[in-house]
Amino acid sequence: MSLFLFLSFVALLSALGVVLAKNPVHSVLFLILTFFTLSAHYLLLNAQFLAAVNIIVYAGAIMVLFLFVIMFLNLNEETEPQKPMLAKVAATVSGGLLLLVMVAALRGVEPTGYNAATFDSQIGMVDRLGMVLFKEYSLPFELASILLLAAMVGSVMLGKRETGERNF
Amino acid sequence: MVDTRVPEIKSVPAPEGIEGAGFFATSLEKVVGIARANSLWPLPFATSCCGIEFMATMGAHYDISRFGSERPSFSPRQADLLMVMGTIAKKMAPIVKQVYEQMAEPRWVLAMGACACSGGIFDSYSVLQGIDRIIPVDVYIPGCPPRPEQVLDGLMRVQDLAKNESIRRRNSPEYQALLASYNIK
Amino acid sequence: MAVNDALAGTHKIIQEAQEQQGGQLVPTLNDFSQELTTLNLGPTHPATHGIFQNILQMDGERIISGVPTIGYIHRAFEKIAERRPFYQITPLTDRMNYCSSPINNMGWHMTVEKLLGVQVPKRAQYMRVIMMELARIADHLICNSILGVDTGAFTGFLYVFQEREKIYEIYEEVCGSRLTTNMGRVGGMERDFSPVAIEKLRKWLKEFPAVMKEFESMFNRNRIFMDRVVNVGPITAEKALNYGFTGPNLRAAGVDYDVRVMNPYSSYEDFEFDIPVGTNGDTYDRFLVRNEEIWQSLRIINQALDRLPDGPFHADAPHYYLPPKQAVYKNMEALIYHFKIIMGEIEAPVGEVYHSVEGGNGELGFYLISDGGRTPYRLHFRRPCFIYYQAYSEMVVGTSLSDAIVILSSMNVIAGELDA
Amino acid sequence: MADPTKEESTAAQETAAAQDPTAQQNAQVLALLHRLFGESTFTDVEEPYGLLTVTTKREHIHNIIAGLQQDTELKFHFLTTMCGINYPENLNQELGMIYHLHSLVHNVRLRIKIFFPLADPVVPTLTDLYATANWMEREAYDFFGIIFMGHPNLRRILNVEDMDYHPMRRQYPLEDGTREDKTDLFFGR
Amino acid sequence: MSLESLGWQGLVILVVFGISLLIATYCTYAERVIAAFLQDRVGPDRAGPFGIVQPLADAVKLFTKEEFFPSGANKALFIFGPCLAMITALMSSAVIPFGNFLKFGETVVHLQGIEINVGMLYVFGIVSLGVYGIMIGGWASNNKFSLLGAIRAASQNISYELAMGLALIAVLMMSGSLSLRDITLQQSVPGEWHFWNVVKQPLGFIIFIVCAFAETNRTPFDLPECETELVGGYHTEYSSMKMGLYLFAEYVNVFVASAVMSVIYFGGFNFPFQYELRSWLSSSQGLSIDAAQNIIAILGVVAVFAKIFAFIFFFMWVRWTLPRFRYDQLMRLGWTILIPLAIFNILLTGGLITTGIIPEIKQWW
Amino acid sequence: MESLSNRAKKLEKKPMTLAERAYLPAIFQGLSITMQHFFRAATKKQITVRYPEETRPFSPVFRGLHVLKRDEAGRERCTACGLCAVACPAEAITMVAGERKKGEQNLYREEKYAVSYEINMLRCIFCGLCEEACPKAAIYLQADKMAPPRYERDEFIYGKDRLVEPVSPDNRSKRGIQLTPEQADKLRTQMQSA
Repeated sequence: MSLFLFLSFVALLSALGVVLAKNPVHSVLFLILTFFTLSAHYLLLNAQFLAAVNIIVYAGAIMVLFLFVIMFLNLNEETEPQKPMLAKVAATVSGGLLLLVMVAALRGVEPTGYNAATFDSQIGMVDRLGMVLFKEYSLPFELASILLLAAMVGSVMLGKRETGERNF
Repeated sequence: MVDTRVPEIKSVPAPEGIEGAGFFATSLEKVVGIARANSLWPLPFATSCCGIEFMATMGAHYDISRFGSERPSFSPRQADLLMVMGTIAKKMAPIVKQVYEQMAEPRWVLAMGACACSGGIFDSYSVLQGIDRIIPVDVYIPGCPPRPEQVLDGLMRVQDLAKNESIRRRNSPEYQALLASYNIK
Repeated sequence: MAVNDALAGTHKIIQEAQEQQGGQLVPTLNDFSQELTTLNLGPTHPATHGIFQNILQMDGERIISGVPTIGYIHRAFEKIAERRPFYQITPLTDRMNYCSSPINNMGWHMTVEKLLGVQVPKRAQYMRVIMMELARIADHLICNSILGVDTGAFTGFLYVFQEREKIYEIYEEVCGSRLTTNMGRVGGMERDFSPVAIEKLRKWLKEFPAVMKEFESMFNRNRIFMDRVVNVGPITAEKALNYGFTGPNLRAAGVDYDVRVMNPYSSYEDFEFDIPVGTNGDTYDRFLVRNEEIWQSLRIINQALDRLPDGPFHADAPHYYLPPKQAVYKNMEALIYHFKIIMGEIEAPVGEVYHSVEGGNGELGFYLISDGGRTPYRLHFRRPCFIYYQAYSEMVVGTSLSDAIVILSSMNVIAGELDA
Repeated sequence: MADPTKEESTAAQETAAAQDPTAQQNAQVLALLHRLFGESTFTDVEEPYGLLTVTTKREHIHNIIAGLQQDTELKFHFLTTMCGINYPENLNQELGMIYHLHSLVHNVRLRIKIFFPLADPVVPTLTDLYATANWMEREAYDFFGIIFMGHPNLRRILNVEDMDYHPMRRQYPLEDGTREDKTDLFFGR
Repeated sequence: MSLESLGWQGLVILVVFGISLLIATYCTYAERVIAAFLQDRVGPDRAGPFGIVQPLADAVKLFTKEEFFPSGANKALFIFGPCLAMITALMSSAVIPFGNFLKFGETVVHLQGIEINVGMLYVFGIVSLGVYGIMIGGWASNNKFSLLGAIRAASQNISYELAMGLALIAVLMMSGSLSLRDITLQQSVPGEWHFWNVVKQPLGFIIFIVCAFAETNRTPFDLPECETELVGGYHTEYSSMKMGLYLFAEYVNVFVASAVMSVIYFGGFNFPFQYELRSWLSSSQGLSIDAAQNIIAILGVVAVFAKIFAFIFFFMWVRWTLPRFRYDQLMRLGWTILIPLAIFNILLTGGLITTGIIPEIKQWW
Repeated sequence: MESLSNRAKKLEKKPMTLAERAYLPAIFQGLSITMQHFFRAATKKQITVRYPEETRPFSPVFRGLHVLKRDEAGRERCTACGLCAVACPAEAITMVAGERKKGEQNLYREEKYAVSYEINMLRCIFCGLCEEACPKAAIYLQADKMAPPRYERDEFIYGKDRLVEPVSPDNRSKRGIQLTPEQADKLRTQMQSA
């Protein structure tokens, strides 16, 4: 339990850090830390595969690209454009609304806690996950993969330079 | 082969700024000194002919790696030994100085060849008459270009310096005064 | 015609040419990575070997423009040469293209001999040919193996450097020095080949081809290497000529211009050899041409060594060629000549002479104007590096940083020759 | 302007050159030059050591070299080298430029000289004809202060930018002047 | 797990940690000597007999060198970069099975840091984080060469991770387990010693080893730090031990990559005729079955290290032989050759498994 | 461009074959070459010269450190004529000439001698022109000694104390005029008696 509390504390703190950090690179690094604590939470929930994949995909690949882009653009406080007041207000309002929705949605959830009778140590393992994904949720899975494929094709098209140019 | 090493210098004299009380090498200092001496990563600042002889020194016949110095650090931050090889023209002088300033302590400077030491035959309007006008030089190697044997001798002289140097030499007022006399830092 | 009128439009032509290039090469505005970075390649960058600076405008890893700055080891050769007697200029030429000092030495001696009208005996000419071709091999070996180093293969460099070390040994046997040879004298060589030198040379001639084959097999058909060099930095023959390319770099572009054949000097007409030419002047062509030239040089050395004629190794020119030491002690006339030559008081005719030799990098010309004094009135060196390096900024446009480095090392720019 | 003493040496060569194939070639080239650009354009035609040398005026130099480059018969399309020169004694002709051209096809070389006063060191550029002229002219500017009209980038090339003289002119000393370890000026130096 | 075996396990973890460090240290020495020998030289021979204390000299020197922070650099991240590189490099050796188990009475000591059933994914996750050390360090240096190096490192590592993962999937399809210990054990069915995965997955192995070179930033893929182009790449601005950590991390990575390759493709701690040897030991030499097993386990440790050293040697051998790629060629190789090949390999393996040519692996232990 | 010389040899650039495109053959070839060298280095005699324990033989004409020779009788040969200083392109040689006094005949060979003779080794380029210029065979560049590296700039001004050949015949330079064994013996006895 203490581990859980500690991880949650770190997670919240680093999530706040993402928002509050002035330097975008620091923001990204905080975000990576957040992912780490989330993975640790997954581990606590006995979802080893999910934890590992979370790190590999999010922390290891996606955030690298994030960092890559931010480093390339070399953003800093000076280059940050001043946003109009209206935008700030709108952002606050929409953020508050999102929080409201989430609280409302999760209000009725009852934490189940540990039940020795229903506990299955293999529940988060790869083979179980595979069974569930490819049997019960095969249609959403395939749809998601088609979506990703479409996104990939789109990004390749966008990234492609004009003919005749050397691409590197 | 007749002995080609320095016959006159029996023990290595302390270079300026490391003599005096509090500068006797303790055993820790000895260890550090030996370690530094055996791991002198050179920054080959090769401008001309001497650079080719430095290549020969790196080559299989002489093999500077035997002295632990085969990793040329082209980044001055990582280098211990600035090897200035070849003519330094006046156009180049500020760059040499900048490279020296960028090096992290402890740092040594080896002037290789007549041009770097004194200008050599190029006593002309465009050539700096010796790099010791802009940076302090620890060891001079004569020759135009020196043979690899001489380069290795010079490297061993630098090793002797490194071995006998106090860890604190670089903080000493004498050393600071030396640097200040060259307008460094 | 007034000067200014004659010049009307000069600027325009150049501007148009630049715009023509610029239109293709500068990225369009909707290009994502518009932001250009300026990268300062040199003067202490490891790939610039000698010392010169290139300020590269980069779009990511692509080079938009490169502006070279040279002169970092400008040593005022031409000015020094105006203050030195003829024989003291030989050490200067050593340090010009220090990868192939003997060629420079011999080129200078031949220039002075042409001025003085000295006829060099056949044996000395053959000896010179041997030394010059050795120097050419040494030069090309360095260039090609450094190309290997710059593509990341350090080992090949050390393999062939052993051979260079053996060439040094031969130099040392012949003239007493390894790199800056100060070899030969006006009128011939300073001494005959010693038996040890000939023996070393023969031994080396036997051993070297195997090493060279090994070097070639490590690189020539290695795809990683070929990908790095094929079609990298090509230059057309017209453009190369317009830029004043000579030597291997011009031959790589397909022009078989070789001073040794066009204007034979030092008995080059006696030897049989081919002039390797490339197709499109890219880095791979330059590499191949240099490799092939090494083989051709070996052919020449073999021929010269086999046919090395007997006879004196220097001209019978007591006015210019130092008498032997023993004669100086005993013979008053020799002593006078000795003093006169050392003091530089030789009777140099008034005149101007241009002599060129095929240096390691191309036509190495010496333009000597003598006013009859003990020093040249003016000595201008046609330094091939200086002349063709200006094409570099055009050759790198549109390539990547890695290519730029490969092109640079394949051009074999020797800083000493570049900056003079 | 060439040295007056030169006449002796050229006279000595003339007889030897009569049978020489290079001399014949040079005569042909000279005839063509005269035909193309007019005989009055060239003064001081010499052949020191078999290399045809002509002197002209700077007004013509660009035209001549452009004409030689384009001429299909001569094919002088290789600029071997060019260099400046300084004769302080020759009044109003103190500075000079010497061009070496080479016809690779015919294997003939040609040397063209121009001279002009120190006070007005302006010469047309050749950068529009030869890309290689760019740095050579910058070098000549650096060394002698010759100004090439129309040069796209006439800056110092070898020396530091803030140098305030042109060191190859004969009045300037060679020495650094700061050396301490060389004091002897005896024995004829 | 009893307290005693926990203590043993802790000891094993410490030993693994120490061994990783020691091997990385002596990799620097080995690299120098091997490079020297490949190049007809002799290598360091003046620091101690045969230059054996050369790495220590380097380490002491680096420790006592002046700390340096470039102007305009982000100081915290500048320090964090090399630390991260070192941490991630060291973490990945935790799950590598260096041996089977030792059994002392009731206590069973697994010669492995920790055994988790997604060991392979763990290694992957850690390796994918390794690039942060390089990126952060390169960016924080505030130097263009460093930034270029960092960017090259990032794109290179991500690209080659994909091909590497795909190459491994084929192995996973056969093994049905992500645990490195399981994969090792599967490669040795009693009586069939040649059951190493490299025999079944030659194509996968080639893809994997190419990717391993790329992931460890070694020649021919050493673009992030290639000397002739980027001076020092991401560590150009680093001096003293921070730079040492980067160099060190590279060697730890080489060690880990070698270990992973020998475990996944070369049977890890298995060696030919181990079962025959064990039965011979226990039957004709009169040893107890535990003692015989312990001997086999120790020999297994020797075997796995022999394989690792062979791979380390191979890494160095290749480094000092081949030229390096250009950046775009490297990307092209990764995306247009290795990834399609890896996918083809997956399809091939799938086909062979469904047709039954590769038998399904039964858990025999 | 037409051929200029008729001796051109066109180098063919073959496109890569399929095997070459697969990288592997060249890689294996390269690996085998380096491995051959590895074994050669590990088994046969290494070519590296372990300087300073081992040294490479120099050629007998190598231009090393200068020496001012003595003659058979142990007298300095130099007559301070200054030709070497004139011939030196680096202007590294300085000397002051002096008249030989009575009673110094066994020290100096000629009537004029160099009171001081200094060579600035940092300037010197070891071109050997001084050796050639010397009409008295006094200055030689020794084949077996090199100028050693030093710490201080001042130590490189080599005066007569370091340039003149040692008196002991055994330490004499091999360059220049050699003594016959008889002469050496004679000299040795002279030296011992003195």
